[in-house]
Amino acid sequence: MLTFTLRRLLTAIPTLLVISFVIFGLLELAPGDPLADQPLTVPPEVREKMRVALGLDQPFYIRYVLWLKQFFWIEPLYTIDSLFGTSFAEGEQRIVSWQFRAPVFDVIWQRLPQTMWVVGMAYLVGVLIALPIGIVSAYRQYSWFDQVGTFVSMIGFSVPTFFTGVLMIVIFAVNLGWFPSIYDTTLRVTDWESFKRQVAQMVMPVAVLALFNASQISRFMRASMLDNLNQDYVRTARAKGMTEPVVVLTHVLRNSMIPVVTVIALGVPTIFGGAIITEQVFKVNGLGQLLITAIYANDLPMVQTLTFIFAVLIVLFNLIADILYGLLDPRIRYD
Amino acid sequence: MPDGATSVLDVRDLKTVFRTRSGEVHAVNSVSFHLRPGELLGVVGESGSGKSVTMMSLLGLLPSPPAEVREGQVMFEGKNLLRCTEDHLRSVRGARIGFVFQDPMTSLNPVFTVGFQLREPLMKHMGLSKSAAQKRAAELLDLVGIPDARRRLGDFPHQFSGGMRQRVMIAIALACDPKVLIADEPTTALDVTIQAQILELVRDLRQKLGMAIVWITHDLGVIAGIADRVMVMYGGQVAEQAPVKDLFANPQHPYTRALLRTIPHVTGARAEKLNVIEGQPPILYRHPEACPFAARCPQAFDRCLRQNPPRIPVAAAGHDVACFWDFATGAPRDV
Amino acid sequence: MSDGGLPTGGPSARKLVEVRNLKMHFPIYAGLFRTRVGEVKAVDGVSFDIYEGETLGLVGESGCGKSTCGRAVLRLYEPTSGSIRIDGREIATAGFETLRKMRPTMQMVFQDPQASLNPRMTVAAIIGEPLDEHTSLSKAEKLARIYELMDAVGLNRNFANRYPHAFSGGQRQRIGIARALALNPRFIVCDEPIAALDVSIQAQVVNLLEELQEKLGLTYLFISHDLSMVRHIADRVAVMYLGKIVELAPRDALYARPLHPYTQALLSAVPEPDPNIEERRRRIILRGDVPSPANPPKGCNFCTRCPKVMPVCRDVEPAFAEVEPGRFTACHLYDATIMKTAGETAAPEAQSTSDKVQQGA
Amino acid sequence: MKLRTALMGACASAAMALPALAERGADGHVNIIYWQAPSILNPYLSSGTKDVESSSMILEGLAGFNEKGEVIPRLVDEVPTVENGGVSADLTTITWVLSEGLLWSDGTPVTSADAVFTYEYCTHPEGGCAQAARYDGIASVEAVDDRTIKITFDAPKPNPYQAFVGGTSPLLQKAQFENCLGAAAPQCTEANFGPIGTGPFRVTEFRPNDVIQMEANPNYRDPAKPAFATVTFKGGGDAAAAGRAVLETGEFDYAWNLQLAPDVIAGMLAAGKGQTVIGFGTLVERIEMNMTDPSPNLPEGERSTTAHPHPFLSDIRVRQALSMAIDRALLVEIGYGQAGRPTCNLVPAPEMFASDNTGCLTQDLEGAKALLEEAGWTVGGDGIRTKDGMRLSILYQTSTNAVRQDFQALIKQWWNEIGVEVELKNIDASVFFGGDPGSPDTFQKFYADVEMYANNFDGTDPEPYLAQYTCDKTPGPTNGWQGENINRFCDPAYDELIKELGQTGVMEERAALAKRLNDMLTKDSFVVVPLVDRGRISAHSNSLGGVVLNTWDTELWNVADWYRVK
Repeated sequence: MLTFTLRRLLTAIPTLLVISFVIFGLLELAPGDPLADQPLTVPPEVREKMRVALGLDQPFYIRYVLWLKQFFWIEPLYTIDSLFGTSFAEGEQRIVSWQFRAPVFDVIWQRLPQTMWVVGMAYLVGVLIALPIGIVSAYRQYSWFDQVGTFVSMIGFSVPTFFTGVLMIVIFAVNLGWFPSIYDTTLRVTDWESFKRQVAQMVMPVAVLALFNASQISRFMRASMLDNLNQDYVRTARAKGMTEPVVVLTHVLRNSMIPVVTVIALGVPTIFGGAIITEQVFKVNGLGQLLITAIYANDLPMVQTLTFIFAVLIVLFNLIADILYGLLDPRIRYD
Repeated sequence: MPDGATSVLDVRDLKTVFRTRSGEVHAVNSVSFHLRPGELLGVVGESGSGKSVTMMSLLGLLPSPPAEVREGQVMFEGKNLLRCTEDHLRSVRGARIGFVFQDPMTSLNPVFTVGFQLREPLMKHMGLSKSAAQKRAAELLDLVGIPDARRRLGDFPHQFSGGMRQRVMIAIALACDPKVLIADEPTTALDVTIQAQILELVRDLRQKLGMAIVWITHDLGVIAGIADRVMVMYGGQVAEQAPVKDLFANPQHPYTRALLRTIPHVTGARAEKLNVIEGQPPILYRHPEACPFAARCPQAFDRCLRQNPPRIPVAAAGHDVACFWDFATGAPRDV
Repeated sequence: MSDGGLPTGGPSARKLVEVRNLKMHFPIYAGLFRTRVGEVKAVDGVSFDIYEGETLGLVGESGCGKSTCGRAVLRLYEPTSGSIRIDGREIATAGFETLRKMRPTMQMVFQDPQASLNPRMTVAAIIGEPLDEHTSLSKAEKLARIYELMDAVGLNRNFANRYPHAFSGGQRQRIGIARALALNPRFIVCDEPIAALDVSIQAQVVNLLEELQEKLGLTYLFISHDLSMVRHIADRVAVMYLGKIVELAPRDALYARPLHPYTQALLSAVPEPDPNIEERRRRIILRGDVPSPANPPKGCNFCTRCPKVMPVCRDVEPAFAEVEPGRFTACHLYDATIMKTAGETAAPEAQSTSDKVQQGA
Repeated sequence: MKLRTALMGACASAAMALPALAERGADGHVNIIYWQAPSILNPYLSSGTKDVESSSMILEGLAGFNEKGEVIPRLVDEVPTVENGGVSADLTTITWVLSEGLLWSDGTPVTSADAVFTYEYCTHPEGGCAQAARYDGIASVEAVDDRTIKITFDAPKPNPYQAFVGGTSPLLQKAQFENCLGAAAPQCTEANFGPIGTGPFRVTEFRPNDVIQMEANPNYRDPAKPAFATVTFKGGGDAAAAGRAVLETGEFDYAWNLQLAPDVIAGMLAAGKGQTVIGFGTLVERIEMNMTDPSPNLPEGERSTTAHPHPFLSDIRVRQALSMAIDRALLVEIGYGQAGRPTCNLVPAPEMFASDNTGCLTQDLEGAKALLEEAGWTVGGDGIRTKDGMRLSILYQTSTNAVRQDFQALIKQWWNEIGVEVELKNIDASVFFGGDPGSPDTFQKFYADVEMYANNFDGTDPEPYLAQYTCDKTPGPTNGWQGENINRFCDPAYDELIKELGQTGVMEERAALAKRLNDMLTKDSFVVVPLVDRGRISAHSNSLGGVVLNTWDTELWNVADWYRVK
């Protein structure tokens, strides 16, 4: 398992380098200008100077190598500095966003909490409700519960979040006034009152995203359970006189979870990618909103860094999913 | 026929139906048989003859839906297993009646250790503590001839060869010292040399433990070597039932005769051409009103198409056949 | 080993298939850089001939390499080494185009008729597929050929437009055979063609294969683990154990008096459908399992389970040699020099344990 | 009776005056939402409206503009003019005197050195200052004494109210930005995210593209202001969500720039929680005519350059006919509702600079047809006019934007009616306005016959704006397509008038000249075809008082005067 992990990590390095180059190249080729959102009243000479100040006068490959150095060398040094109070990275130029003129990583760290709270919570809630639904749907296949579950997950899967999101805002924020329509990212939970406010503002975005996640995962769970319910070992368990809860929740569930856990693990990077649409709808302003505004503003360092981190996470969680598979399924032994 | 008092298991008029999209399939039709203490009853028949379904029906191991045990009575230790509570049934399964299934590759749960799967019935039915169960589990593995039993309890099923896995299955079935062991084609998936090992093991265990065994197989060779009594099934019915030597020496049913003729031997004279039973076994969409074998039977006459023959005792003791044709006289029986 | 030394089916018979020292090794990779750490020796140097019009039975237990051998003979795998000549032409090293041209003469019937038939194609399409690939028949000619083939294997012409799932196992195997026959092959590898079928159906399929052989002069390599069926269909029989042929002999001789201890054990393990014989029979029960083909024992492959094992067996690999006219075996017991020089020490080690069940450690 | 009326009047006036008497921070918290989120609080590094407006609550210039476009003092007691001697008679210097006792929000005194530093900061060659144009033509900025700042211009400057005036050129604190000159400017994240200013509020937390938390500046010059103690300035989402948050749910007090369909706004207003405010400035949606030939058959480098005059748009009659065919009132109704009004002027405001040109407001399809006939364009078999074998076919481009595409469709229909073939094209805004010299699709390259966009000018003086149309500002390959004379209009008489405007200091004369220049581009030549004077529509809750929409400075120009209606 260890050599397997090491080997996968080693092969990930060239993969990620290629990915980073491809992302950089694509962004470079994409039309657009980081100064396009500046008003037309800014004269061309001033624009030119602003471009130079952004480093845009450098050729493509120099900017790419600089970014590589900043990402893989300076930013880690900077992290070490801030953790241990050293000064390795002093005077070195970090990756700076063109929109904010601030280090990209500072902004990402700032955005991470609300994304984790809302998108992560939605994922967690989605998984937690998906698993029992999937189990019961499969165990009682074609029952009314299963039919309703199938219908709801079809809705959850096919209706886009910008529709369900706005619908929820109109119903619960505008008409009923139960929840705020705009997420307050500065709210700090210090007491019961602020906790209630935090919960209130999370309810709608979490519900919308959780419905979407749960729809997907409950279908996986159901399919996987159905596969396993017909296996011979289930009959063996029953023939041993095991009760139905033991048969279903021990024997079948453990096997059914193997593919589902990997699907869940593979979905984790999407949390970090944020939920672009849902974040926009509820003004959560997490990583998804950061990415989309950076794309609109042609903030190449930000877009490049975010997409690359996303790529790293995907590669990483693919590996984690594989390792989990190996851990859960004794038949799989890497090496 | 011997009365129930001397039988450990007494089955009367069992009738099982599968509900499928194309209608009801009558898989088991009025099957009656009994099992004496310590005896090995061989059950022979082609796939679809109802031999496995009969045994699964006894202890409610068929998935329902689609299966439905419609009629009959299964007397075991003074109780009718078809009318008792689910709890009682579970206390019988795996404790008083053990099961061994055909495919040892799929009949063990791949994600639990062999030790876990062996301990389960011990802890449930015999109330053993985990450590006591572990000790007993090691003894059981030892009993079925698995070397280094204590260490191997921690292994997963895939770490065993096919023959070893079938030994594990037998150990699980024997865990609680059952009165009856039902073995459903336990050697079909194994190689002949491994089959020989298992047959040897079963002979040995019978001597040691003295339980009654129902051995389902399609291999008349295996039956000849191991069974005390044989029941031949066809079309969900018992075609013929006799002590093993009587059956091979003096088969009374045309189907039994055909079956015996079909099989090639490794010893003795080699037939130039294999005998075949033309046609296909029937799928019964209605309760059979005629002899199910009539369509393929060289002896069939008009009565066979009108009436389903009852089981008729023949000359030798304990031999009966469900056929209107008498080979001894070369004429229809007078019943 | 000289060609002339191999057993003949008859004085006038011509060799159709000649396999020499065929090896099929699958590499095992492991470690950080996926280096090659060993290989699974699925087929490890087998040699045999098949004469025109005969059936060579290839028997052995699961995992012994018999199916791999059958596929390698048709070049469905790239053999590691060795030579395969079919009708005088070398195919082990033949190029893609040469191979394609030869494909019609050699065909295969698979074990699982369910899995080897495309469920979305009609029977006519399945049988006609090789015709599309290798011939340029008109539509009408093709249909006529399909009907002819269906008649030949005993399938009702009216079912030509049905899909495989509408057929029973035996009928599906007939479809598979019809497909194999479509291009008038001379040589067919039957890879466990009856293993998935019921006894009564097995007999039907075996009879069909025999009839077709008679009618069309086919040559079969019949791979099976069912010794009684092989006894029925084969003219000569090769027994494989752990990637090697341990014994090759004419059918009757082999069944009457097996030479190799493995063949003896194998035959003794087959139950006879006669309680009286079963009662009297002395069985040779082999201990333990077959060793892994990735790590075969030193010396004779069978030395770990052989009831007649001698010290020499654990060191020296026995040669595959003709010990009687037409009978080949790879066993030191039939090596005159070893039996003579070794004398006492060559006596079998543990005959007493051979017919006892291993009751644990 | 009289007494009673008087008393009531006194009470009423007391009530009216109440907010002014309120003490600082008494009204608690106010929530502002901008659907475009501010990314930086230093307007010298980004001239995006969201950034300039949000920072204007913190940073101030020496003076600003009120809702009428008049210059009002902020950090000075009096705006310098020629009359009061603050501006020299030859228009080459302006001298500002800071009010006494001014403090930065950190409590340190504001001095003339801060102004000098700000000038250096923005004019540093490596700084990439977004507001560099505000400091154009300045020879020096000197600190005469601690409170006196003297700006000397290279040449007479009739409009000296650019540097340090308005939200786009505020004063930076020297102490805070001292190490942020030139290339170091972007690295001063802390300063750029939390500048120390003289405005009514100061930053407590800034999350770029998300939210700004502010509190009242304890050192603000008016001790009674601001009325609000804290501010949440939220960014992000879309105009509809912002409007909803103010007008429907009441979560926010002020929403900026509701670019929404008129009926959507009406629907939100029905909830009764807030109201809209509208203001008109100088932003004009217009069609620009290409005076040069954009034909793709021309070699690259000659396409859309002065080397080849446009084959038919050079004829004024064609341009005029195209203008006459447009129904501007209908465009306004469809695209902007109350947030727009039809105009024929390139400079529609301030009032004193706006020409009385209204000739274009009525659509005249027949007149347009007649004009084209007169010009020799006759209708062909397919309804398209031809002349000398040339088809009257126009490529009409603009940026991708729902309203613009609606306009394109309507105008195409009208032009088709008068026998003009129209091909439409829309280009992503970031490309169209991106200015990439390598791209064929920028508005500067103008590889089309006509194009549509909106533009405006900073502040109240149209001189630099009108000066964009001189011959020497024509974009072309020689200047890397950088030039503001998009139409490639070239009239020596126009250039002469611009020169004259640059030497005129008297306001009335300047206004007259500006009107003439405006007319030369519009009704005299139809080179620029104005369509809509686009106003701004913002919304505030019923409980927010003191909101006055200002299009000459930032919308938040008087945020110090905002209060909670009790």
